[in-house]
Amino acid sequence: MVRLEKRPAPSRLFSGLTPLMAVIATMVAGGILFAFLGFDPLVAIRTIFWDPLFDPQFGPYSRPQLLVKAGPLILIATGLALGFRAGIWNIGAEGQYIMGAVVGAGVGLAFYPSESPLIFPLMVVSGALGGWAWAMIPAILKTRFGTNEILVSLMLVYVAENILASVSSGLLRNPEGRGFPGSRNLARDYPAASNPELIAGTGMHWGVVAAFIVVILTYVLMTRHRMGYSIRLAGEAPRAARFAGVSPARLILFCLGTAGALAGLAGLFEVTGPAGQITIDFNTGYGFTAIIVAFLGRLHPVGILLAGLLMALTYIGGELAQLMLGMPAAAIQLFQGMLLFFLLAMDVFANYRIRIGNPEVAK
Amino acid sequence: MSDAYLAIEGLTKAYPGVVANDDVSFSIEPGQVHALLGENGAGKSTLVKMIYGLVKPDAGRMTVNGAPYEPADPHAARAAGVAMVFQHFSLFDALDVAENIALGMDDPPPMRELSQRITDVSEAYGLPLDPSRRVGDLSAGERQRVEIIRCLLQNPKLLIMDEPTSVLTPQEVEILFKTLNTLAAEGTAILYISHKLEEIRALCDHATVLRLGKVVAECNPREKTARELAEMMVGQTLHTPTRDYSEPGEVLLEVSDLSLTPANEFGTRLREVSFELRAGEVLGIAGVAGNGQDELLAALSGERTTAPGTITLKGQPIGRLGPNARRAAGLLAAPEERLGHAAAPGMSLTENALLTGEVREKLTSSGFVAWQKARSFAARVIEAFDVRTPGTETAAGALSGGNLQKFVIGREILQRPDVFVVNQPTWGVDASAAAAIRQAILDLSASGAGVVCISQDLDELMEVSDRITALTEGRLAPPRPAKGITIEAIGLMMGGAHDMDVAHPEEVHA
Amino acid sequence: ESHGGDPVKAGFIYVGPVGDGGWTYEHDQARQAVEEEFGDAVETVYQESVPEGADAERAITQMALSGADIIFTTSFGYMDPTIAVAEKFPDVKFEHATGYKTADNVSTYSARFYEGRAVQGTIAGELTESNIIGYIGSFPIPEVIRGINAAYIHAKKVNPDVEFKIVWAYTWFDPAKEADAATALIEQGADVILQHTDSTAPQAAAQEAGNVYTFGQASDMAEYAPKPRVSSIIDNWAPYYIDRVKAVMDGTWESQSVWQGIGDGMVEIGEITDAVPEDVKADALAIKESIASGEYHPFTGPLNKQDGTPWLAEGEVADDATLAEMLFYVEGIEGEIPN
Amino acid sequence: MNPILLIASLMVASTPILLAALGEMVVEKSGVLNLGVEGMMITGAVVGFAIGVNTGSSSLGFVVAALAGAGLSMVFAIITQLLLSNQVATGLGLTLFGLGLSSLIGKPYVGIKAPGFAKLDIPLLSDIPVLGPILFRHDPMVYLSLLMVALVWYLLTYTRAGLVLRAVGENHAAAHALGYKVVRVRFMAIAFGGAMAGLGGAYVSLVRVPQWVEGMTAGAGWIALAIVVFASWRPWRILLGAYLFGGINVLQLNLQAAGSTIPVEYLSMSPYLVTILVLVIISVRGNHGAPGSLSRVFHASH
Ligand SMILES: Nc1ncnc2c1ncn2[C@@H]1O[C@H](COP(=O)(O)OP(=O)(O)OP(=O)(O)O)[C@@H](O)[C@H]1O
Ligand SMILES: Nc1ncnc2c1ncn2[C@@H]1O[C@H](COP(=O)(O)OP(=O)(O)OP(=O)(O)O)[C@@H](O)[C@H]1O
Ligand SMILES: [Mg+2]
Ligand SMILES: [Mg+2]
Repeated sequence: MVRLEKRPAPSRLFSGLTPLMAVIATMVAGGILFAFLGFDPLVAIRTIFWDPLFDPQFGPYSRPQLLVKAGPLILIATGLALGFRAGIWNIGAEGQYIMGAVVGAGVGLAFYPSESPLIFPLMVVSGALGGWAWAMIPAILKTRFGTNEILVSLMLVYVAENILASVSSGLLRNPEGRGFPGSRNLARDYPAASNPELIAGTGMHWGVVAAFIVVILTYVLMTRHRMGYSIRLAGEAPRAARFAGVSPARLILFCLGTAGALAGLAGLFEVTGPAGQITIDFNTGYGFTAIIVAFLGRLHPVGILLAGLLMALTYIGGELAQLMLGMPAAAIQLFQGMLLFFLLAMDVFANYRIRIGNPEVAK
Repeated sequence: MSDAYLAIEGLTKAYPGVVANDDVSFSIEPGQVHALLGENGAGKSTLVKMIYGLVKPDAGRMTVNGAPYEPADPHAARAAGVAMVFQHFSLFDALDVAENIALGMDDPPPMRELSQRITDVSEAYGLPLDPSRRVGDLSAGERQRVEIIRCLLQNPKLLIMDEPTSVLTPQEVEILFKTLNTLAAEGTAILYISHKLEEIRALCDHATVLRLGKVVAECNPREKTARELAEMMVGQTLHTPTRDYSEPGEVLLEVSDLSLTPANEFGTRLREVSFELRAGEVLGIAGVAGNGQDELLAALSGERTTAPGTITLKGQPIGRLGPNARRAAGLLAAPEERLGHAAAPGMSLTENALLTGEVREKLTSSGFVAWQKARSFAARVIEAFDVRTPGTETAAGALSGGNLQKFVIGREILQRPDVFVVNQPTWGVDASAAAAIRQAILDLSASGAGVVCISQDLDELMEVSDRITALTEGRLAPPRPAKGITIEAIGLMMGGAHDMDVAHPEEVHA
Repeated sequence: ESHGGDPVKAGFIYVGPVGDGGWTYEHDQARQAVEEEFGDAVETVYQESVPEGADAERAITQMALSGADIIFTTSFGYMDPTIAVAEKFPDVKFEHATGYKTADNVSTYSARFYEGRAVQGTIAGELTESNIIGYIGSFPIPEVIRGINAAYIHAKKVNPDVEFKIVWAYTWFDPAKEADAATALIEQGADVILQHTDSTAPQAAAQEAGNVYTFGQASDMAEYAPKPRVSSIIDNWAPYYIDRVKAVMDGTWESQSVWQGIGDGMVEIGEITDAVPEDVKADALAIKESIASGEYHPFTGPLNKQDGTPWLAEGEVADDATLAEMLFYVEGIEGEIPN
Repeated sequence: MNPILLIASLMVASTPILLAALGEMVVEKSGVLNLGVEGMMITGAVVGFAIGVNTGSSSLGFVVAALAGAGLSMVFAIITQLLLSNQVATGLGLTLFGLGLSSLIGKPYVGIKAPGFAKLDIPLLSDIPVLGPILFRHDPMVYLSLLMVALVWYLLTYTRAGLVLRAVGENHAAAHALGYKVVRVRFMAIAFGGAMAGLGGAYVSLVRVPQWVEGMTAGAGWIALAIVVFASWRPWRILLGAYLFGGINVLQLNLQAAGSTIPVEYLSMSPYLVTILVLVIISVRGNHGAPGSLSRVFHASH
């Protein structure tokens, strides 16, 4: 019989080792899946995990793209993790991301074709505010009426999607876009509003920079600042937090607000950079993927950084596998699901010892 | 030994890093009331969990009526006639009394019939219960009754009780003992765990003493003094608190007409509570849990705020202030529930030191935590209050109850409060730790602070208090000098309104 | 330049999964037709479910890096990314569907679906007995509005009493919602339903309701023939794709901007089933022929805008620029375009 | 606007989320949060459709879809209950996994028509004016979903199995101390939730649409999760929530079709806004009732 025995403290060795074990297990299981679908498993695995980083043809382009793809995920996930740590369940980051992009882009477009260097900073602030305001709706409903934030934040995603569709074929539509839905291209056609690559070939745009800064700031917040302490305390023992003088309402407002602002920032950086414009389908599920990233990173800023990069690797590697091997997108999705399962399942080794065999039972 | 109901031979159970039970042997005869004694962490709960089929022994054997007994799970234990009242309640707040009881039975009758039986049995044993009430709405004493009735309905041959009396009034204890004696007389064996040695002496006819998982003594507790029993458990001589009565000084804390609606539907309303507390004085507040103690502590600690004038500290109205502002002003508190209220179980002792020490110990500067200072504050608490733990980075939840309680009390006392409010300072704590905590309270008051000590343990109150009062259904009786007061008198104060009837529902919901 | 022994590599970027049974499915059918046509002389690659926006530029770039000679980007939202990548890969040819930005190595192509709508409108106007025609719109964009107008004009022509009821689903693809939309229209009295969303859910709803007619959209939806599906508009990209790949092989590829309709075979009218009376079928085929031959334009005056202001004078034909940006209803359609 | 037809069509429109939400409610009542509803639904949709097409029997399709949903949920159960992983992340992973799996399975079934699924036209009853069309002219799954609401309600409220389930979800440590097999109960609840999600998905592919298209559940699983919260974990409120949500969706489309003057953007947001609004009203009256052990890891030390 196999039994689990809780370790007094999580094993450091296994905390480091389990992600590695999970990746290897996923390679084996994924290899079997790919072989079953008629692909050479070794080639498939190499294409997903190796080529984006080291292939001479793709590597130089894909490596910086990892940052581009991971940036918004990390930005959103760090914000979400604050709330999750405190037991506040914002699962509507997708909506906050949309609203950040819409508000930020809207403010920028209102000044078109200004060349003022203040435009972009102004848009950044409005993007953060847009996401923040959208997150304040569940926050205020929760503090005022005790309404469950899970439902409200989720429903607001759909509302935000409707607003996005509406503004991209209405209010923010490019007047020179021949009636097609979608705003002006901020990245190409509106220099003052664009979020450019900062160092050519690195993939570094302001969003990536912001992600790294936010990781560092939240790390400091969580480990050094009393607000981070309050957050952890509230998640760990809500009554103790009140006893320590932490106001639950203020915490809800802070966590939801910060998460919303960061998601809004992510949306703004995307719309001014990689995506370039507001369109009906501008949002691509970053807000939901970020929840996975947050938990994969064990709600820890540094963990989230690594998890975000790993997720980005599987996305880009998956794209290459589609492109080079003709693998269906669905197989990649399945593979990502498997990777997640293994990462989560292997965690058990960090927190528990596996004991095999029954100890002598009294006879 | 052949007439033993349950015989245990060589039971051993190891947890990582600790042998909880080491070659434990003893037996219990039908009709015997058998005490299991030991310090916090001595292995009492582990032992009874093995008997109840919840924990598998690593080695050793058990027999029931001479036949091998290896319960695979509690169902098997119940089938063999074993019933258990848990140290930490095993109740479901969202379910009603009848449902909770049905869950503890393997073959419950239909609900309607069960409700009838609950009413019958509970009345027969003098422990009235309304089967249709939600357990979350019940007082601690009533919750205890649910656990006991659950056992009684199964006509057990062996009844295990792990610290059952810590939440009962003296009257309730009396009734419980009567019940247990009746059961014993009917031939039920009873295995009884408690830290209250006087109770053990009154109730039990046999005792097994555990120390660090080993049986160190067996005796008839009636033939020993409480002190002797305690020394057997600890393995060394015990120090009793000393005190010198001094004249109380000026008024530090004044509470006038404090009323408070409970924060949740399960709470008790405070009704016009008034008292004053002087420097150098310990005011003892007796009463059964669930009579407003939590609310009173919350109102004093600042977790709940009230009109400014209802609470005055050294002449300053502080009713509006939150916990940290009150700490800054000199009022500190230690709530009853250690895990999750006074301390966060998953966090280290350093982090728990920060929990209340932030303001007075200046553990933060401009919002940032000075972890080094927090760590050394935690270390000072550990040192000064003899908290047994590997170090400041140990999680609070990994400490035994007694040690954590010493940490919690020490954390407040080392901050040199002007007024200290403590709720159930020694709840479930073993004798030596309890003695240390009481001594600390006395020392604090001797140094000129005022202490409000809320406790259900009347012996404790008599030991530490200068004046005593009682809290009943949210009302506070006028305090009386502690010198010369009798347990009966306090019992009357708290029982004034409190008979053994079920509290009227509309009052609970009020 | 010619491609000697090396096969030409043609890449396709799809917005949906190839199994969507509609838009992307038809593009992938055309890709397969290219493979069939050229055999070993061509290699095709594709990437499906590429979101418009941030991911598109990367997908197109990676495809170019992988050595594609020609890349078809098959959704409007890929316009700016296509242009951006094209700047970086001047030797690769790009074909962007439904957009309007071209470059030396970027062509655009689009289909005049409204021609098909004119045929549908004719059939619908004659078939309806309640004189209520339901229309499921996706998003209020020129493409969809053009279709509504074309259908309305021709329905009205054969049946002056006809009335359009329009439901905006705000999705290209949500079968359950499309089913609800169809049901709602039927409940409002519609007995013919036109759709500009891609799933067959409306067909099923119509079948269930009984005497309701529908038309296939994007694909033929022949499984619902002969009734409720009485005809369809099919996106047939194969001839164009074959043509353009051939041009790359021959070294004759040049940037262009085409908008092709029934006449070029890009828009096909699916079989008109026997559920349609012979005379109606004849009328429909006649209008189809006259559009195909270029003799008739579905937007020919006199036509007024919804508010009554004149748009096209007698005999005047709408110009492509106006059509491309059409964001107004023609006279007679009720309701407002959202926004 | 004909209210009779409206009610009749909202019943059909709401059935998938009703089934899935009811299953998820049972899962959550046992103290487990499975966010993989969408993944299980879509898997049920494709498997039900494939079986339906291959055997010509929609009923068999439903049965196998339920099994498939339950089977997939076992992956979640093993990882969260035996390997003690985080439930939120695992559930999201399950959705990803289910979406991928379903489109792989579904490749050969694109563009094929579903076998029919006969409606019960209960003679006499279905002819009753007003009530007849509303109540007695649906397919069997609509009735089954209603029956399941009643059944779940009855089981949870009046039976021992339901009591144990609630106890496990309320306080798993206490349930364990009393000898209940927390993990086993949760496995069964998760399997039930999976089966119901599978049924809900199959209803979309076999009845609502009916066809297989990738991603066809289009977020219904998320709505089902929201309905559970909305319903404060009570069976009849699940029915209310699902019918309210489905009803407003149907109503707004009808209003559009009827040429209402309310701007379309507002109409299409209305199902979400009304759901929030109703929840706010409910929560002002103070009714929550999330199971006490919801989404907490249970590990019994022996
Ligand atoms: N599940 C467990 N895992 C690991 N260690 C345990 C576990 N349960 C108990 N222990 C350890 O076993 C020892 C005995 O614990 P036990 O609960 O039996 O003590 P106790 O005598 O009941 O104490 P108390 O008076 O505080 O109730 C302690 O050192 C405790 O830390
Ligand atoms: N699962 C566990 N793992 C590790 N230690 C445990 C576990 N369960 C209990 N313990 C430890 O066992 C000891 C005794 O625990 P128990 O639950 O009997 O009560 P306690 O915390 O000592 O409370 P009290 O002092 O009120 O009796 C404590 O040290 C506790 O930390
Ligand atoms: Mg114990
Ligand atoms: Mg204990």
